[in-house]
Amino acid sequence: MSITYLEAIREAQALALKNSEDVFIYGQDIGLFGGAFKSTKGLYNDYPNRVIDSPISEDAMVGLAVGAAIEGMRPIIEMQFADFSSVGFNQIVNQAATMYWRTSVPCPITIRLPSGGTPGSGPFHSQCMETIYAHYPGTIVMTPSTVEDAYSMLLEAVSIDDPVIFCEHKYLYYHLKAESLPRKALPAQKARILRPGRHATIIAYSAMVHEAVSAAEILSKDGYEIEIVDLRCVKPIDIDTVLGSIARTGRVLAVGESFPWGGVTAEIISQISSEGFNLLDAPPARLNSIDTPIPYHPELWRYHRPTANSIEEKIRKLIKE
Amino acid sequence: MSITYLEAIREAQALALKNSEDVFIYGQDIGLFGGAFKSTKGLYNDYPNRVIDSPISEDAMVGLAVGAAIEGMRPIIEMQFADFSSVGFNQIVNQAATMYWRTSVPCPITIRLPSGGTPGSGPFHSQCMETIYAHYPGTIVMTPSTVEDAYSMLLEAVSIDDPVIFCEHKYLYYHLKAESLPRKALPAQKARILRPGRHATIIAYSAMVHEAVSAAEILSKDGYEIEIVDLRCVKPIDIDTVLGSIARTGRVLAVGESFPWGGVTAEIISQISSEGFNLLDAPPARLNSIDTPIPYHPELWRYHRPTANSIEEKIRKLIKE
Amino acid sequence: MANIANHEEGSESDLSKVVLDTFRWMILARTFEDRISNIYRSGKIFGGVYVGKGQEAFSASMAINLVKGQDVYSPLIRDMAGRSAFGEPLVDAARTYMGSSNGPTKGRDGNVHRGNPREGMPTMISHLGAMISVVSGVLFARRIKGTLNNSVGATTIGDGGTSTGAFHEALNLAAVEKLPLIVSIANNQFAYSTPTSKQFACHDLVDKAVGYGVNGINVDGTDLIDCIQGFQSCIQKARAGEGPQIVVGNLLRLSGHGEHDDAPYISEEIKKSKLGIDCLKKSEKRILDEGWCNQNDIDDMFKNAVNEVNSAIETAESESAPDPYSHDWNAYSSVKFDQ
Amino acid sequence: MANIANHEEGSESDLSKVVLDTFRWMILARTFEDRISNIYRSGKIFGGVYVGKGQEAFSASMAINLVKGQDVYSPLIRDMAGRSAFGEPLVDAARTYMGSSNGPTKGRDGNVHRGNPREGMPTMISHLGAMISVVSGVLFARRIKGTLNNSVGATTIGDGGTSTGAFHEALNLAAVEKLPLIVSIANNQFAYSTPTSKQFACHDLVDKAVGYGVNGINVDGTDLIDCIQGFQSCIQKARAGEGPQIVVGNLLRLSGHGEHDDAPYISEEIKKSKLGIDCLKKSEKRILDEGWCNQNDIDDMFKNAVNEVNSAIETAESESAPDPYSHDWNAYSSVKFDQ
Ligand SMILES: Cc1ncc(C[n+]2csc(CCOP(=O)(O)OP(=O)(O)O)c2C)c(N)n1
Ligand SMILES: Cc1ncc(C[n+]2csc(CCOP(=O)(O)OP(=O)(O)O)c2C)c(N)n1
Ligand SMILES: [Mg+2]
Ligand SMILES: [Mg+2]
Repeated sequence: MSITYLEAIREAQALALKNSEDVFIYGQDIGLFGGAFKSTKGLYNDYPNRVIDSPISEDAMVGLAVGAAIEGMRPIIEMQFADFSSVGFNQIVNQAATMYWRTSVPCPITIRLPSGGTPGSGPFHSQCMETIYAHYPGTIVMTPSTVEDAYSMLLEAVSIDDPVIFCEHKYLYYHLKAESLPRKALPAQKARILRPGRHATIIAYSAMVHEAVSAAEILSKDGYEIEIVDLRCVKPIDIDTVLGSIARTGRVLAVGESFPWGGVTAEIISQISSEGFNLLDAPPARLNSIDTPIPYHPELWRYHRPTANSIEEKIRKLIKE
Repeated sequence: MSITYLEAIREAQALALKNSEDVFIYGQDIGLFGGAFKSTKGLYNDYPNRVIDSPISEDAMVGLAVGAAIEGMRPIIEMQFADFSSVGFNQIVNQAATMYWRTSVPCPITIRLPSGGTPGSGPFHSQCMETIYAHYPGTIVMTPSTVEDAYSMLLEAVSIDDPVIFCEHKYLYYHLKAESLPRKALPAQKARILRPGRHATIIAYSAMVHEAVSAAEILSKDGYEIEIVDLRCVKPIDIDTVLGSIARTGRVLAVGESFPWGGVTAEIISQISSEGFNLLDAPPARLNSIDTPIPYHPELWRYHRPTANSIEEKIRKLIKE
Repeated sequence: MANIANHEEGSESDLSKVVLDTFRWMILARTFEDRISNIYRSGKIFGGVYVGKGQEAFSASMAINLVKGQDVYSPLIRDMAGRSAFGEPLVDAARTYMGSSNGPTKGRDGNVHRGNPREGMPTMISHLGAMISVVSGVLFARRIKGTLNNSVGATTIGDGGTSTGAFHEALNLAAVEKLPLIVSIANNQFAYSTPTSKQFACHDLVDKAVGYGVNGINVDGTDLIDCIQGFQSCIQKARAGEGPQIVVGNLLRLSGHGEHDDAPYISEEIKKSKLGIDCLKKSEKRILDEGWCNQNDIDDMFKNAVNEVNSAIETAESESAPDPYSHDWNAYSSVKFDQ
Repeated sequence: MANIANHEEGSESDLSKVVLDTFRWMILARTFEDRISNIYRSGKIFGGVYVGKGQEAFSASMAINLVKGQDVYSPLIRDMAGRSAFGEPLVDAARTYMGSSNGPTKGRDGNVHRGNPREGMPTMISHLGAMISVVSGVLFARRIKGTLNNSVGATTIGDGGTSTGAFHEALNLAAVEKLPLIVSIANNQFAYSTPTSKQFACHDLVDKAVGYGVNGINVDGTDLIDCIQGFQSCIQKARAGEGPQIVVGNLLRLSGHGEHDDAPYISEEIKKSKLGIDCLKKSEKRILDEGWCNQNDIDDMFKNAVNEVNSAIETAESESAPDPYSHDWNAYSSVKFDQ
C-alpha cells in the first residue's frame, strides 16, 4: 500500500467523522464532488448529513462554524484555496480566535487551508497564510510536512478545543507518499528533529522541509552534516527543540516559503536570538520568498521561493561565517 | 498656537485636497460630520465633491479606491477603526498591493487606520494591524509617532505611487501636541534617532515611542543613557539607521504594541541578528503586548501592552546581560 | 417577571399580557440606560455607551417571542430591552459597564459586548453583520444533531449594517439552508451620522427579502403592538419551517450614536415626524387607553425598574475590578503556552 | 473587424450588422479556447484553463455594446468572447497562456488574469466579486473629475459569485452612488460542482435587483439576439443616468469548470434542456434563417478565426519565457528596496 499526503488528509477526515458525530465538514464543492482537490472524496457518501456544500461565502462559512462550535460541534471548514480565506479573515481572527477569551466558551474549529505554491498557480492560488493567522492570539497554526503528520495532526486539530488553522501544502498533495498511516504520533505542537547534524541547523516547515532535506543531501557530499528541525506547528513554536538543536550546531538558517516580512522565520530567528544568543557561533540566517506576489510562470516561481539550491548556497555561506 | 496629532492629520488632508484635485477622501461619516474622530472636520465644507461618506462596506471602499487610482486619482480611505479594515483585508492585500506588480499600473491609495489601544476600547477598537499589512508585498506601512510626522508622513503617503497603510495612533490623537507644523521633513522611510544614548537602544514606533522615552527618562536618573530609534515606517524598515545605533550601544530592545507573534519586533530583531550580529553585546530583546486579545478594562489594558515601566524593567535586565 | 413567549394567538387577554410584559422590559431598559448615561457623563464608565432609546419596543418585541433555554438570541448595540426580555440578568449588564471582574467577560470586553453563548446568547463582536452567520451556525448544528426541534435563532442589525458583506453572505447562506433564522433590521434612519440615502438605494429595506428568497415584513417600530404581532407571525413561520424571516422596524433612535454624540445630523423635521415618536410613551398611552392597566400600575413599574437598576448597579459597583496580576492571561482553552 | 457599439436601435440592417460582428467574436473565442484546451491536454499550458464555451453570446453581447477608449470592461474567467469583442488583442491572450514574457503580465500572472487597467480593462484577481467595486471606483473617479460623460463600466460574475460579500457591498455602493455600472450575471447553473439550489434561494437572480434599488432584466443566454438587445437597453439606461443595471443570462457552461474537470455533476437532463443549447449553433442557424449572410460567409469566418488563432499562438510560442535573473523583482512603483 502507498498513501499520499492528500489521501492522508482524506483518511483523517474520514476517521474524525467516524469517531464523533460532532464532526462535520463544510466548504465549497466538498460534498458529492469530493472537493477541488478531492480531499473529501467519498466522504459525502458515508456521511451525507455531515459533509455539506457551502455557497461561495468564506465569511459566513467561518461564522457558521463558530456558531456550530458554540453548540458543541467540531466543524472542519475547507477553504478551496488558502488564498480565499482572506475573505473569511475577519471571522477567523476576530470572531473565532477571540471567542474563548471573551466568553470562556471554547471554539473547536479546524480551518483547512490548501496552501503554498505549485507551478502555474499564480498570485492568488499559491499563498502561505500561516503568518497572518499566527499573529493573532487564540489560533493554533499547523503546517504538516509529511504524510504521517498530515494525518495525525489533522486528527489532533479536530480534537483541540481551539481554532486550528491547518495549512496543508498543495505541492505535497500528490508528490509525497508513505507506506502507511501512523498509529501513534508526536503531539502536533512538538517540533521534530528530522535529520541529525552538527555543522548547522535548518529550521523549516511544510514544503520547505523537503527542500531543506535535498539541500542537506547535497551538502553531505561535501561532508557537511546539517540538522533539520521540522517545526510542524508554527503557533505555538516548540522553541525548546529548536534551541536544543542549535546548542549542538551553533548555526541556524530558518526557511519559509511565505513572504519575507515578519513571517515564521522572523519569529523563529527572533526567539532564537533572544533566548539562544549564546548558542550561536554565527549570525542566524533566514530565507524566504522574494518580496513580490507569487509569480505564475514556473520559471519565475522556482526562483521566487526558496529551493534546495538557494538553501544550499545560504548554508555554505553560513558555515563559513 | 498648538496643534494636536489629530489636527495634524486633518491639516495634512486639507493640504493634500488643496494641492491636487486628484485627492479625495472616502469613508464612513467623514463628510459633513467630520469623522468619528473628527479628523476630516470642516473638509467637506471646502471640498464637498471630494470628501464623501461611504456605506458600511470596507471591502467595497477599498475596491473603489483601487478603481479610482487606476483612473489616476489618489484616494484616501478612512477606516473608522483599524480593526474594521479586516473586512477590507482582501482588497488591500490582494487587489491593491498586487496591482502594480501584476499590471505595471501604480496604485496610489492611502488607507488611514485609526490604530492602537486606549483605555476602555476593548478587543475590536484597539488593534494595531501594521504587521498584517506589512507582511504582504506591495504595501508601504507608516506608523508616525509625533505630530510633525503625522502631518508630513501623511502628505508623503498621499504622494507615493504605492498603497500606503497609514497607522495613526488613537492614543496620540489628543495627547500629543506640537507648536507648529513642519515645513521640511525627514523622508517617511527613514528612521529617526530620537534620543541619543550609549547603554542600549530601544527601537519603537507609534505610541510606544513615548513609553520608551518615559522609560529612558526614568533610567537616566540612574545614569543610563538610552538611545531611542523611532522606526516611523515599518515597511520598509530603515535597517541602516537601526544598525548604526546598535553599533554605538551594543544592546537592543524592540518594543511594539501589537501581538507578540511575528510582528514588527520579530522582523526587526531578526534583521538585526542576521545583519548586525557582531554589533551585539547581549541578546537582543523584544517587548510586545501579551498574547491575548486587547482587554477592555483599563486595569487589564495597562498591563496588556508595554509601558514605560515594563520597558524600564526589560532595559535593566538587558543592561546587566 | 416571567418570559412569556408561548401565549396563544388572537386572544385579547393574551395580547394584553404580552404587551404588559414587554412594556415592563422596555421600562427597565430605558431606566437602566438613562442611569448608565448619567454615570457615563460623570466619567465613571470606561469606553463608550450606546443606548437603544426609541428602539425598545422593536427590540423587546423580538425577544419576548423567544424562549430562553430553547431559542438563540444574539443582540446588538441597541438591544438592552431585548436582552432583558430574553432573560439576561440585569446585573450582568451593570457589571459589564462598571468593569466588575464578576461580569460575563471578566472585564475583558465591555458595555454591549456581553453574552453567554452557552445560554443561547452568542456574544457580539463589533464588526457589523458578523453575528448573523454565527446564529445560523448554531441552528445548522442543531439540525445536524437532530436537536433543532422547534427552536429558532434571532439576531438584529441596523440599517447601516445591511451594507456589509457579512450580512449578505450570512442571510444568503441561511436562506439556502432554510434555517429558522429571524433577522430584525432596526431602520433608525441613520448609521452613526450617515442617512439611509447614503447607505442603500432600495425603496424599502424589506425589498431585500425577495432577493434572498425569504419572507420579510415591515413593522412600525414605534408601535409596540405592531412590533409584537409582526415578530409573532414571523417567528411562528420560522418555527414552522418556512425559513429565514426579515422584520424591518421603522423608527428613529432618540439619542446620539453613542452618549458622546449629540447627533446634530438628525433634523428637527424627522424628530417631529411619526418616526420620532417615543415608543415608550406611545405604548403607555395605548395601554391606558385600552384599560390593560391603570396609571398606578405603570408608576409601580417605573418604581420597580428604578429599584432593580439601583440594586444591580450597587452590586456591580461593590465588586472588584479585574486584577491584572492574578488574571488568567490565556487566549487558549486547550493549551497553556507562552509566546 | 470594427467594434460596433453605437448603432441606432430598431433598424433591421443595424441589428444584422451587430449580430454578425458579435458572432464573429464568438467564433474567434470558441476557436481560440478549443485550441488552448488542446494545448492544455498536450501538457504545454502551465496552470489551469477555464473556458467560456456556451457563454459566448452572453459575454460578447455585453462587450459589443461598449466603446473601447471610453467605457470600462472588467471580464471574468468565461469572457474570452467579451474580451475579444471589447478589443483585447488576441495575441495578449495567447501570450498569457503560453507564458510569454511579452504578455501583459510578463508571466507574473496567467491565463484569464490578463488585462490593461489603463486601457479600460481592469485586471481580475481570483477572489470572486472583487472587481465590481474596482469598476465602480473608476466611474466614481470620473464623476469627481467630470470626465464621466457618457461612459459606463461593465463587469461580469457567475451565479456562484453572487454569494460573495464583495458582490453585495459593491453593488450596493454603486446603487447608492447611482453609477453607470452594468453587472452581468452568467447563471450557468453551477459554481464549479455546486448547483444553484445550494447557492441561493431566490426564485430568480434578477429578484436581487429590487433589493439594491437597481434595474434588472433576464435574457436567454443561449440566444444571441436576446442578449444583444438586453444589453443594449440596459447599457443605454446606464448611459442615460439611470444607475446600475443587472443583466442575468440563463445558460449552461458546455465545458467543465476548468479543462481538468469532466463535470460529472451536470446531468444529461439539463444538458438536453433549453439551457444546454449551444449559442454558437443557435446563432448560426438564426443568421442563416434570416438571410443575414450565407453558409460560405460563415465558413470564411471560421477559417479566418483559425488563421488568427494560429498566428497569435505562433507569435506567443516564438517568444521567450520570462528570465528570473533579469526579471524586475519589485512589487513597488515608487521605491526600490530590499527586504
Ligand atoms: C464592519 C464595521 N465597520 C464599521 C463599524 C463602525 N460602526 C459601529 S456602529 C456604526 C453605525 C451602525 O449603523 P447601523 O447599522 O444603522 O446601526 P445603529 O447604530 O443605527 O443602530 C459603525 C459605522 C463597525 N462596527 N463594523
Ligand atoms: C472568494 C472566492 N472563493 C472561492 C473561489 C474559488 N472558485 C473559483 S471559480 C469558483 C466557482 C465560481 O462559480 P460561478 O460564480 O458560478 O462562475 P462559473 O465558474 O460558473 O462561471 C470558485 C468557488 C474564488 N475564486 N473566490
Ligand atoms: Mg441605523
Ligand atoms: Mg456558475
